[in-house]
Amino acid sequence: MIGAIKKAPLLAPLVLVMVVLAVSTDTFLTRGNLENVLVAAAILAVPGIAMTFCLAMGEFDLSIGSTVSLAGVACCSALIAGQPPAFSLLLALGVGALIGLANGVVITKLGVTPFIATLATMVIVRGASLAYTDGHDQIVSSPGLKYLVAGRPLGVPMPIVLAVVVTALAWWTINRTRFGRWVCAIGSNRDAARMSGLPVDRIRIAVYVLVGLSGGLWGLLISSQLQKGNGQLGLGFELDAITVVVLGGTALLGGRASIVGTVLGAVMIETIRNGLNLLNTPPAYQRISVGLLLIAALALLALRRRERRGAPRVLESAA
Amino acid sequence: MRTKKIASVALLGILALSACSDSGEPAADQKITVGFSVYDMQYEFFQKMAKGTQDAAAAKGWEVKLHDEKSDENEMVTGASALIDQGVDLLIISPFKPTALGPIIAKAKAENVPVIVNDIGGGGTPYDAIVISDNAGGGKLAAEFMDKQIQANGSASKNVASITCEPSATYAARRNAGFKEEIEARGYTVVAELSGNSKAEEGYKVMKDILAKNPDVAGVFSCNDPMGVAAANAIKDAGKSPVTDVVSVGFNADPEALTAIKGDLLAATVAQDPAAMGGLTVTLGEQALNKQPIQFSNAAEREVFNPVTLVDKTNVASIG
Amino acid sequence: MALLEVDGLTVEFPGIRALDAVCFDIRPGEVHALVGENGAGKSTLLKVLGGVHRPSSGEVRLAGAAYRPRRPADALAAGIAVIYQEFNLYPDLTVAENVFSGREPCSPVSRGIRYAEINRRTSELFAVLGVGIDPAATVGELTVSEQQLVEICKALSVDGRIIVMDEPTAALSADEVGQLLDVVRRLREEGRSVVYVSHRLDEVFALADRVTVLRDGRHVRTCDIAETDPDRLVRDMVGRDVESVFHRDEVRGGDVVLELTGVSAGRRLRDLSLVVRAGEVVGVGGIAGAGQPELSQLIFGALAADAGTMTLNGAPFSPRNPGDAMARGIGFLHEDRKAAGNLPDLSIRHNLTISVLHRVRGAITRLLAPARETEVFDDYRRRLDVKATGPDQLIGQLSGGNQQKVLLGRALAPGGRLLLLNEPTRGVDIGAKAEIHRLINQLTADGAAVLMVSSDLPELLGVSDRVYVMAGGEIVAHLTGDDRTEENVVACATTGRRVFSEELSTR
Amino acid sequence: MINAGRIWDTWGVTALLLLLLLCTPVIAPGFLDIENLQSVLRESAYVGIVAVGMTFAIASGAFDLSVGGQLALTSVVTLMAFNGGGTAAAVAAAITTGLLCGLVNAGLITQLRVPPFVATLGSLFVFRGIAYLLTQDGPKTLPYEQIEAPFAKIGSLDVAGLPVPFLIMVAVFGAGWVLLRRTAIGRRTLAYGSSPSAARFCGISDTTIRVFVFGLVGLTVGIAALTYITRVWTADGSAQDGFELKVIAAVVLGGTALKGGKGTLIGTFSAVFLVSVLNEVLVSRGVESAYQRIVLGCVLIVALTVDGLRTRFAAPGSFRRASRPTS
Repeated sequence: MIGAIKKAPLLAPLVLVMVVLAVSTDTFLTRGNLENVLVAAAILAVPGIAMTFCLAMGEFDLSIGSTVSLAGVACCSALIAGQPPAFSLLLALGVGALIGLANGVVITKLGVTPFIATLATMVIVRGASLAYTDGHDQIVSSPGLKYLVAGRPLGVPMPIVLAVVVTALAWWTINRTRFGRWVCAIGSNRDAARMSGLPVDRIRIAVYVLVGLSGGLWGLLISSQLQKGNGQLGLGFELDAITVVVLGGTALLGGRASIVGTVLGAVMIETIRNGLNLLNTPPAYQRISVGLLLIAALALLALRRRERRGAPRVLESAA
Repeated sequence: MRTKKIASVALLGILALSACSDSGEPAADQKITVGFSVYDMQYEFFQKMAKGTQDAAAAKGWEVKLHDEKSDENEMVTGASALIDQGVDLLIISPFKPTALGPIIAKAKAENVPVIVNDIGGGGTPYDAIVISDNAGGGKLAAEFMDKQIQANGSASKNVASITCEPSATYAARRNAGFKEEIEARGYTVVAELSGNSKAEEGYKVMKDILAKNPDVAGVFSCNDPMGVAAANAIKDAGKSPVTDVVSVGFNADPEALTAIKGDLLAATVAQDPAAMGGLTVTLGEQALNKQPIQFSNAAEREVFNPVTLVDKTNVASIG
Repeated sequence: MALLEVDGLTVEFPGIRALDAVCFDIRPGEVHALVGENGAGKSTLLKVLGGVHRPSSGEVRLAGAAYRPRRPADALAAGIAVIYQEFNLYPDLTVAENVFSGREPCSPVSRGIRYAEINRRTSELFAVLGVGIDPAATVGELTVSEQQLVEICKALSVDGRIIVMDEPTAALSADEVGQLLDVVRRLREEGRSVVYVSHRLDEVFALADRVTVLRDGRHVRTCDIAETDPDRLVRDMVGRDVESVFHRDEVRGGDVVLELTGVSAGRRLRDLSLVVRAGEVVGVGGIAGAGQPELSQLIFGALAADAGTMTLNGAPFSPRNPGDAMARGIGFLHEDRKAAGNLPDLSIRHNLTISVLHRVRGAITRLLAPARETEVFDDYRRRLDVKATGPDQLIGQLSGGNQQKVLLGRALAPGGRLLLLNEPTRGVDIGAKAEIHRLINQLTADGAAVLMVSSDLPELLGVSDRVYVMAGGEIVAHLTGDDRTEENVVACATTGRRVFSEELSTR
Repeated sequence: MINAGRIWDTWGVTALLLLLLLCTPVIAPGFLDIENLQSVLRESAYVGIVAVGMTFAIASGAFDLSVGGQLALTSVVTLMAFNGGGTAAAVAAAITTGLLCGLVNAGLITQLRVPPFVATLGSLFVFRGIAYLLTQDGPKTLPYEQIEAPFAKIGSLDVAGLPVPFLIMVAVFGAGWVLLRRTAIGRRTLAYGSSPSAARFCGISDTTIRVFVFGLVGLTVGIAALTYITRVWTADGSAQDGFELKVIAAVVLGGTALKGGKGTLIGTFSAVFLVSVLNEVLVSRGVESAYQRIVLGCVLIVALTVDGLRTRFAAPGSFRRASRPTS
């Protein structure tokens, strides 16, 4: 029990926030509302988990928000063109993976710092999405696409099912498989990883592809909710995804990844957002509280780590 | 170290030199040039507005210089000022931030260039005229329609909600204010007034939260169509109808809203006519150029209204 | 029949020829020492063997067949395991994960790594080495010597026929060195070949079967260890005669510069009392982790004392940070040049003047004056005989010895009467080592006081006038005069014996 | 080889900028009009000013993600101060607010021991949030009646043909250059960015550097806010969304490495104008905004690729940190 709390330091504050909301509103604990929160958290957690891999490796990807847009546009355009839903979904994921591949290749083969490379792809992909749609909505009405958010296999909303599966897979991958350990190894000591013969470049590319894929999935989920795709979707999503991971503590670890932390981070952010909406609070407070939460959570974590070992290892730059 | 200094001086020199080699001849040709600075060409609404403006100007044989503000106030001031610098005879602007009109108007006044504002105004600046969709009036129309539709649905609830844009969007605030005033006058309570930051994604989430908080909510007004259609999608995903259960009204009459209305996915939207607005600005601009008096709808604010209409299932076929 | 033959190997980098037609061979089951000064090309040779660098010309044959590794993984696959001076470990991963990194056995179905298997195999390998390290422990929490053993274990796990060790004892204390030598002997008994690179000739003579000397990228000679002696080897390495015996001038005990009375810092330093006088070198010895660097850091203000008093030149002294200590004229040399000494992006001039920026400012503008900086730098460059192409060279471009001299210059520049030197000659070649010792002599002759932490026993005893020995954060011995023997230091550091000569013993 | 590398670090972007400028008469006639050049110099000023502070931050091995929030908040507060107390109050408010924001960041980093990345990500939300709170009733504006106030002139005035915001920016760059190259604290910042642990043993205090660097970022934001709001006359919580990326991109494009230890203000200066000139050229060619983005992104990648390839292939010989000297 104590071990669990130590591994997931967000748990206690999360429970606290939930208790406060349960007391201060009469609707927070209703089934519908909790489901809302969890579905929203699930949608945020999936890309957050992919981003966890990236941050565990000591890098991050700013292009995911644009990927959301382009993937959504790809899927919806394909549907409009009369392609079957299955193909359209795969196309969106393919677009995401391709963007990730481009990121990975530019970073590893051309030696551009991840920050700039993904910033550039962010701009380029957004541009591509806008150029392709020419600012028009790609409106669809597709039950197949809708199933991604509205489907309820075994009575559980589909995003939650997806998130649970992804979480389990990611946890297993990062903690128990070679690929996951290699990702952490690179984050822990890149030079050593090269020296001991790990295929560092391939792993890095794979991680960016993973983030791209998750961006594609995120775009599908958003397009599924809104039944459209356009060049404006996903603006600023990169910050959301990174925030979740940072909140989950992975950024402080460097070379370790906390999948559970990321998931809790997503739940935390969505709980606060939902709570403030239930309390009819202006959006300004929402930003402030997320910011304060980030700082507080990480300050606590840093403090605890400082007590345990010497200086905290810190992700100061993604160079 | 020294070479760096020299080179940076040289760089400045080049910039300064090239600045001096100015062509600076006055625009002496007869043809009238109109500068049109537009909010953001990524949006269909403004694409239509630009088209309307260009068509009207072309009909008069004028030349149009288009500038895209790209939703950035710095770009707006820079680009619009640049249009004045390029010697346009008339400036038409649909400002990204109406509060940032000040420096542009000041510059235009200094150069004697009349300014016609399109769509969003305010900021207390002495532009020659502004063409506005009646945002507050549109909000009132939405409230009227919502009241009627709720009664037609036979709903007993007097609770409605509104989804607003970010606080900086003055036009949206006016829509919301108009809606709120009218709907409250009709005996309803606005139980939730939350911001979706103009974004569809957030509109969807906010609507879900509203439904969880007030399951009995009978109607929702969204200050733009992306959020309106997103909210309607959220209502549908929650197993309710956006027409007969929670009356959803948007604003703008974007194509997605019209499509949604046709498919019973949205109850109504408020139509503005951006192309007509664009045309109107050109007419007003000509009057200003010729120093003719302008017929204001609201002379105190130098406003010329372009009417808005409510679009629901009954008249959707005739729009757009 | 040689297991590995290096023939006419040349490695060129832009502007430098790091290796020039070097020949070299390794027989099965031998320990082959590779010696040479810094810059002689030893590490380059190792990196060619390890598949990091590719030769410009020449050939390497492994068991008769051409060996051309294109990347580190090829070397491992061929059974050549190189343990570099900078460890290639992942501090956040477990010992077993580190050992099997890149070669983890995993389940074909779940793709999960077989942790039971790698932990077991790691334990078995450690058993071969005669040590007990928990395979599930996180590497970052191990001591340096344990990390060294993890590296060796990694080499064993690939079943390395040839294990190459680059300065494996650089960071180890005396008893850990002994342990490591035993491990190397055990590897030889198993029939493996070991290439052993070290600056410490005593280790070379204790261990090696044959020795190869490199100088300036060229092969000087290879011979059986029995055919040579330390003096001869030093001559081969340096190309000239070098005093291999430390020569210390006669000392006159001056005024007390630094005095510590009952100083403690948490659990790491307990109840320390010591005195350092002007004109003397006071050595601090002990096994690694006994608190010697911490002691110097405490005096330098980098570690807070929570009990006791310090005086400097008779005045109370309680530095809150290194800046305070520097303002009082204390110079400090860190034991880890790479991690806490060099400022890699700065030129050597800026590396040196960083400790005296207040002295290189213009009189009126209070801005840094490049001319004055160059003046200060040139002064130290002359005094320390730093070999560099110019003041704007990056510090990383110098050899280890010259880097150390720049850092010494940085420590001297505050111009104080007290120098805290941690491992002043670690990773420095023999020539530079002698120069640094000469410099210490000269400084003390001018009246400076030196507190020197060293894990190099000959240096500790040869250079110091008095020696304090630490164990478990306490001072357990104070050796002067004839009590300064290796035996005394080792015994006090490891067995709990306490020897207090002269004044401290009569306290 | 090595020298070529170092020269590229500092001068590569400047060379690109000059190349672009030389091409403008052909690819964008009219670009060299005096008004247009003035406009380019004027509009980039606020980005350039903050880029000076950011260059210090990145040279110290950290970056400040909160500058967008700081700019929004500072602008809002400055306008409130101006409307309440006139020019002097506005200038004082801008500088104080910016500085305070920076010190809050420094406090979070040094006192709560939150890494800069996280601290400034958090404070980005907080600063923007406060700016939103202050503008819940609508954006703060510079009233049109104040058109003749000296304050309102800052953004539009020219001196000797050069726009005042640009002159301020040049002054800030000059001061920044002196600070970085000719003062102890600047040198210490570079030392700290190069190796924090080594810097510590050179008597450089972690707290001092953080307070200096983040305070400086705040200060530059304060100055930038003055030129910014006197240009656009309005501010609210959403002002300059994504500003942080713009600024960091300019600094990195200029040749300052994200890992710290190096900083080139000349590169930063050129990079700021490279981006705005390119933007201007694309606009004048009538390139749609969607395609403008694509071109800008590609230029970013290409510019950084040259650097990336150089370090990559120069690795064995040049003694960069990646490959240590061999013994």
